[in-house]
Amino acid sequence: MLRLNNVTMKFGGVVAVNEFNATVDDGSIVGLIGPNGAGKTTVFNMVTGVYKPTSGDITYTKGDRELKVADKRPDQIAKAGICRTFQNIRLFKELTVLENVFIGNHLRIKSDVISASLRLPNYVKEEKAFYDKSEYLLKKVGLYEERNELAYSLPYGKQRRLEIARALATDPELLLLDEPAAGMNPQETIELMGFISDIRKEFNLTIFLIEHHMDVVMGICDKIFVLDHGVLIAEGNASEIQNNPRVIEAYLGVD
Amino acid sequence: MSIQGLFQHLANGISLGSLYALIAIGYTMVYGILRLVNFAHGDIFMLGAYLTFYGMTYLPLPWWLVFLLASVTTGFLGFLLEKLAYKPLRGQPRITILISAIGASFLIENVAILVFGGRPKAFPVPDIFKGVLVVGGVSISTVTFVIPVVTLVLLFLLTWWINKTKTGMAMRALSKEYEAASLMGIDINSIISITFFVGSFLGAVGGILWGIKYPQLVPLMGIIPGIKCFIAAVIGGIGNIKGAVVGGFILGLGEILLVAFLPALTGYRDAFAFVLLILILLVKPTGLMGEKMAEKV
Amino acid sequence: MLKIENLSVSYGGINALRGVNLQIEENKIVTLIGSNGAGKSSTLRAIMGLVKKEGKVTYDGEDLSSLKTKDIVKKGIVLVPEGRKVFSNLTVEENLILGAYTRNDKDGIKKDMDNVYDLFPRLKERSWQKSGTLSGGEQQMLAVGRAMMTKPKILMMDEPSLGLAPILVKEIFSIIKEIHRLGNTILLVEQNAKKALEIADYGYVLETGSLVLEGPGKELLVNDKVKEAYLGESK
Amino acid sequence: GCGAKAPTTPTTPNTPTTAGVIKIGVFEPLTGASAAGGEMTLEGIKLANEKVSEVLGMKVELVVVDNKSDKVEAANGVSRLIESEKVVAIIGSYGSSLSMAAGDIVMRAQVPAVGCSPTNPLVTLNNDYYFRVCFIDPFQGTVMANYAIQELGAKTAAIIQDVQQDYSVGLSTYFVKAFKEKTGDANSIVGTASYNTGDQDFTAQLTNIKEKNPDVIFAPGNYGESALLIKQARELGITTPILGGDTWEAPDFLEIGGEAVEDAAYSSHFTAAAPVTEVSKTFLADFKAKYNEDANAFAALGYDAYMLIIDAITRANSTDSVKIRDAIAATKDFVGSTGNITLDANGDAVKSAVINKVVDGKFEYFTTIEP
Amino acid sequence: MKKGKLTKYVVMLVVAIALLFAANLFLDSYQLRIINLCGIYVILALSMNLINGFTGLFSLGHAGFMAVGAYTVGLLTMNPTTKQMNFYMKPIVPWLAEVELGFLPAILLAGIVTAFVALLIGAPVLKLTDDYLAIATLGFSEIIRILLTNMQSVSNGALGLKGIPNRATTPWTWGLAIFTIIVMTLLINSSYGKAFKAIREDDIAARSMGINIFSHKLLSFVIGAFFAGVGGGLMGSQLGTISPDFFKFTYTFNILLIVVLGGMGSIKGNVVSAIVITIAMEVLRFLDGPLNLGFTVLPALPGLRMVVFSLILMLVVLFRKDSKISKNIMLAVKKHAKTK
Ligand SMILES: Nc1ncnc2c1ncn2[C@@H]1O[C@H](COP(=O)(O)OP(=O)(O)OP(=O)(O)O)[C@@H](O)[C@H]1O
Ligand SMILES: Nc1ncnc2c1ncn2[C@@H]1O[C@H](COP(=O)(O)OP(=O)(O)OP(=O)(O)O)[C@@H](O)[C@H]1O
Ligand SMILES: CC(C)C[C@H](N)C(=O)O
Ligand SMILES: [Mg+2]
Ligand SMILES: [Mg+2]
Repeated sequence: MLRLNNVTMKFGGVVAVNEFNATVDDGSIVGLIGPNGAGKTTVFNMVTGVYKPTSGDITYTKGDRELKVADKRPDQIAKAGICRTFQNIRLFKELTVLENVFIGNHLRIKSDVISASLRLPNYVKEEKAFYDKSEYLLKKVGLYEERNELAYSLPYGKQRRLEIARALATDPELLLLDEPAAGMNPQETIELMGFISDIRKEFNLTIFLIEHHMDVVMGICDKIFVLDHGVLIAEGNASEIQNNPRVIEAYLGVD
Repeated sequence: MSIQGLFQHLANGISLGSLYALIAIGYTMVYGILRLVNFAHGDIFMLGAYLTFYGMTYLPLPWWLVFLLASVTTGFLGFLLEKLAYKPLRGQPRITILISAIGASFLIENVAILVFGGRPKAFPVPDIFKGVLVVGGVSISTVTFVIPVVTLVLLFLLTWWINKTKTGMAMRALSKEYEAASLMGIDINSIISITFFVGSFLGAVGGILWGIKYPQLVPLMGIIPGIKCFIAAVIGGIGNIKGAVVGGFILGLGEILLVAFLPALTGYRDAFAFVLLILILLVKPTGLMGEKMAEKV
Repeated sequence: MLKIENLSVSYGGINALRGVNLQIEENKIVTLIGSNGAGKSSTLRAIMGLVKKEGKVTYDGEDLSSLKTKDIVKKGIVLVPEGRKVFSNLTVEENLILGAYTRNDKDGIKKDMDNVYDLFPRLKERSWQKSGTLSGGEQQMLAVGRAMMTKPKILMMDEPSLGLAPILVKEIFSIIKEIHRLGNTILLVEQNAKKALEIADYGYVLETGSLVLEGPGKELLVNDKVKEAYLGESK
Repeated sequence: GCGAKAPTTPTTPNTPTTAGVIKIGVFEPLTGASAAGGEMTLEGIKLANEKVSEVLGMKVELVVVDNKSDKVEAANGVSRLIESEKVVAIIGSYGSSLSMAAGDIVMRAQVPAVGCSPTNPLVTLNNDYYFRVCFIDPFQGTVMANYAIQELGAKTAAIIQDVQQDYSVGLSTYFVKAFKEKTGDANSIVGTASYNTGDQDFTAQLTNIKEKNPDVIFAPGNYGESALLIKQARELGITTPILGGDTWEAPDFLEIGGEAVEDAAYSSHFTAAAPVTEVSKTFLADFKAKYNEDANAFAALGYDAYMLIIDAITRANSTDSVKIRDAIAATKDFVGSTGNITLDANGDAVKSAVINKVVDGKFEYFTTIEP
Repeated sequence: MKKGKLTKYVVMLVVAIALLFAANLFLDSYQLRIINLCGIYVILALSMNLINGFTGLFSLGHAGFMAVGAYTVGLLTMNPTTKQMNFYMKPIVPWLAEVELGFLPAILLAGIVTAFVALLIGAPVLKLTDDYLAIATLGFSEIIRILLTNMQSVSNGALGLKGIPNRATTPWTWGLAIFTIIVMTLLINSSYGKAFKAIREDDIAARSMGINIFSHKLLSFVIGAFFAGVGGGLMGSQLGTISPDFFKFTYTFNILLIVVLGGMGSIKGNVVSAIVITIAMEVLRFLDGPLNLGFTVLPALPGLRMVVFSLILMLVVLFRKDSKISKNIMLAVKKHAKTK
């Protein structure tokens, strides 16, 4: 379970996130929405260690394991099972699609650099497992055909799927998706929703998701948080949020 | 150390520091704005000094006209340098451009050795810069007064130009987004040309003042000032003109005071520049005045 | 009137566009739709002279094919690029000033700047902020605002609603209509095909580098093929 | 020392490859900080080569490489002369550091080298293949210490040395030794400052020295740096006499130093104002005819080095580099333009020194000092 | 690695060794020197390529690493008498005075000492990025050089070391070069190598994928330094004479040049480019002497070689936009083969 407790993030004079409280329960899909500049991506950045919160604390508990996120580096957080995708796609552009996913496995490596360089048997075995898993994930997201292409040459939509595959390779328990449907047309968006539900089941994931496509958010989220100017203005399930006047005013607009 | 000695050291330090500052400004112009390590800047500086030498020797003109002419010509050479060595590589990885810059620097140096000869030349110092003023036992040469003044004037002019004019904004915009700049109708080529012209013009001004202070010209004379002033620019924060000036002063004063107070460490004088640089970067990874460009994730 | 004849673009060996013909009538909203990788962005970039192309682009009979980007801008054609491309180390205000780079009418610039700030109050609030640290949506607003500062005759937008909140998506479409009402021509690329076709006078559908369908916006909206492939309204 | 026999099992001493041509290598600084010295030396060598262009009936070909005033280039250049040009003997180089950088290489390859003006004792020490036609620094340092004490009445001195030049460091050491001995005062050296080749700003060191108020400053070093140093000293109001060594004899020293170097005094090997042998006179005349100016010490030494090698080849009557080496080592009373040259056990010439002084922007002969 | 590829590599290895054997037998000492230099530059280029090309660290400290390697080999292989002769200004520290090691241990120690220095430098400096990292590493390289200039009783100061025994024969230089090629290839294709590349491509994403950027950067830096030290050691032994000014930062640029022309991140390219550039530098030497143009003989113009070299260099960089020498040469060879 991920818990944000009174989390605040300031950039100079700008209070991007203000005393934010939220919990993401294991196994659920939780949405985070709000107007542009509300602080959603900043929340993700704090949960993954890219930014240190100005105040407040973030804890991740799984069983009897507890992780104080604010004290950890991004790589340690990823190792603990929290992984993400980026709003502005950040693939390893000049590497192949397969390499991108393979790298997602690296954090689980057990062999040291010397046995890897000398290709000792324990490493060879490990590497094979990494490749098998990567190829499986690529088939899963429908990019197996493109596995030897360079990441930058993929069109936008496929790049987003590759980011998800790469994140899945890290064996996450909690997956953060920042606007996964951006740049997709409505048809592709529908397919994406199916895909997200799918991987959640298969990999037993908890999902925390930012999206501006309301069909997605309302369609799959168990719970939704709404931020405006860094402040939590509403919290609840899809229908509660859709009918909340403050949310309509600040975010959804009237038709 | 006597009080006089101390003041003499301070005067020496300010004198050297302001010269570093002046050259660092020219460096930061091109380097900070276009994010291009113009390794040939030191050589441009050298060309400025040599052109002045030849002008003074062969042209029947007053010194200030020769200075101006030489600086403009050097500015033009900088403009050509960009056209020949950097423009064809625009959009290539920065390290490739760096290699081209190093190649250009090599080429200029070696052509200079061929054309100017490997032997040092004496810089013809106009009489008006020759005097020495003695104040309370502290000797200060005339250039020592001139350099800081020139430095400060340039500092204000350039700061205004870069921050307040449209050309200046375009220069700063360019460094990352060539494409978007052209989408605003900005003529990238001419903006870059202007930047190089002005940067090289400043390089020449530095070269001339350096020549007046240290009147020995050799084709490789630009290397050390080049690297020192690059350091000064980095200490101050890349791309920040005020920072370059501050960095220059810190470096110059620091070097002199190191020798003054710890003469046993004279041999480490050049290392001092780097040690200072590294210490400053470890505390402030983007230099004293450089702002951290937090990357939005 | 902007006329594109037989436009082709290739990257390395890949043909991204093969002989596309478009016609953008004066004071009309024209939209270009298609799935990921169909070549929409490539079309716009080719018109602006940002990629190597074959084919002919004419504007009011004048050949633009061999002009440089900056000169095309001076003719009054402007693009809001995909991926925003704001000048990240400049402030919001400086970005807007550079939008007006080719203009010299001080008063007009001032007026348009106020105009942009009215449309996007968030930008006004953050006029001092380095644009690189803006949120995704804020950058998108800036990109649109910056293009408006150019005072274009033809405004081309590559997915201007990308990453905007629903309320702003509605807003952006009314802004487009507003710009259009003021006498400008608009070429719009959108994933949000439904909204785009609703406001468009005319639409083109692009598939793997070729035009497969065209017609008035309203007609395309009810076209079965379009509905199925782009509007997510499979029967 | 050179008296020792050359190794009996030579690897492959060089012998000429092209019939009818014998190659002599020259490595001198033609660019960089010592370029002036290299050029002056080369002028003398070329003149000599024109005068005597054949030996043992073969044409003598000079192969010149530029060592760029850089030790590593010096080592590279000499390797190339030996390995790819197959020269039988080598002349060079101006600058002790440059010569020493090549020392090991000539010894290993068993090709003799004759230095024209490198004065540091270590150039020839323990090297059977290195010789020189000039005096060495212990002598030069003593000469200048004597001059400081006797002519200038100095009781205290300060040293400013270039720590990157064996020459500067060595000569300073010998000066200090002699100065202390002669004044009988172990504390007579009141200050020592250092700098690096290529430095341009010496104000901090000079300000420190000024505080010590010495009677004389000894500052041997490259002519460029030295001229700047003297200039800055005068600007700082230091009026103390400043002395140096043989490197200062270069027109560049006068040009760069301008009025500031007036009265600067240094020791040298030879001056046109005081010819010492018959050869001096013909050399001076020939030089004037060819270059239309008076020869200086380095040209004269270059001339002598070449002639000495030719003489050795004739005596050896062989083009085998080891034999030539033995002949050079045996040189006795060879009459050169700079004096009579007899090589001692180390391969050094024992000769007189002259002291020159800058007067009215020119070098002027002051006196000659016998060893 | 696939079977077919493996056989291909083994065949290449055998051919290379055979060629080197032939070279050792038939070439004269000067030509062999160049062959050895090529091998040394291969090592140096690959070591820099690991740091700059694969890991994307803008590091300009190579000359410093080489200096450490060269001095280590020099001080460990010279015999006590030679050392005593060298250190005439100030005697050598006692713990170095008497050691005299064989070549292999000396070379290995050169690598290890250099790697250790890199560890010390890297720990603070690798927190910097980009140009700031570049200038800081360049700074450390200069500091190393200045330390060597001033620590007289260890390094003999500016006077340098003379008479380092030349043990860097072809089997050594090329043996180590081939070893470096093999290790680099394996490393780069391993999971660690891919993590290095990920850091180069996007460090923020790499971090978020659980890669400890700092320790991986340090790893790459230290491994690169190890090989730079080995290369420097070979270089010192080959030169016989070293002094601090040989290791000026301009030297780093020579290697960087090989790396960029060979293609950042291309092992094959770097090997080819190291060989081509080393040979080109030597071949162009004729330009410094008098030029016989057939109809007239131009007097010697010292410096012309460097002019021509820098001109060629510029032209290559400018006109081969993705100037991968190896790629172009291989293309040319293929074309040639086809026309035949
Ligand atoms: N590094 C930073 N420096 C300064 N301000 C920042 C920084 N990062 C974010 N901000 C500001 O914090 C606020 C929140 O940004 P954030 O990216 O979290 O918004 P968001 O909710 O993700 O918006 P969007 O939907 O547009 O992506 C914005 O106003 C932004 O300008
Ligand atoms: N720089 C490039 N190098 C190689 N291929 C490219 C490049 N840019 C685009 N492509 C390819 O060209 C084709 C058309 O791309 P384009 O960006 O025009 O599509 P689009 O319709 O705008 O797609 P999207 O909706 O994802 O923005 C795609 O297959 C894409 O992969
Ligand atoms: C060549 C000389 C003038 C310099 C000095 N005698 C030296 O040995 O370095
Ligand atoms: Mg966001
Ligand atoms: Mg697109």
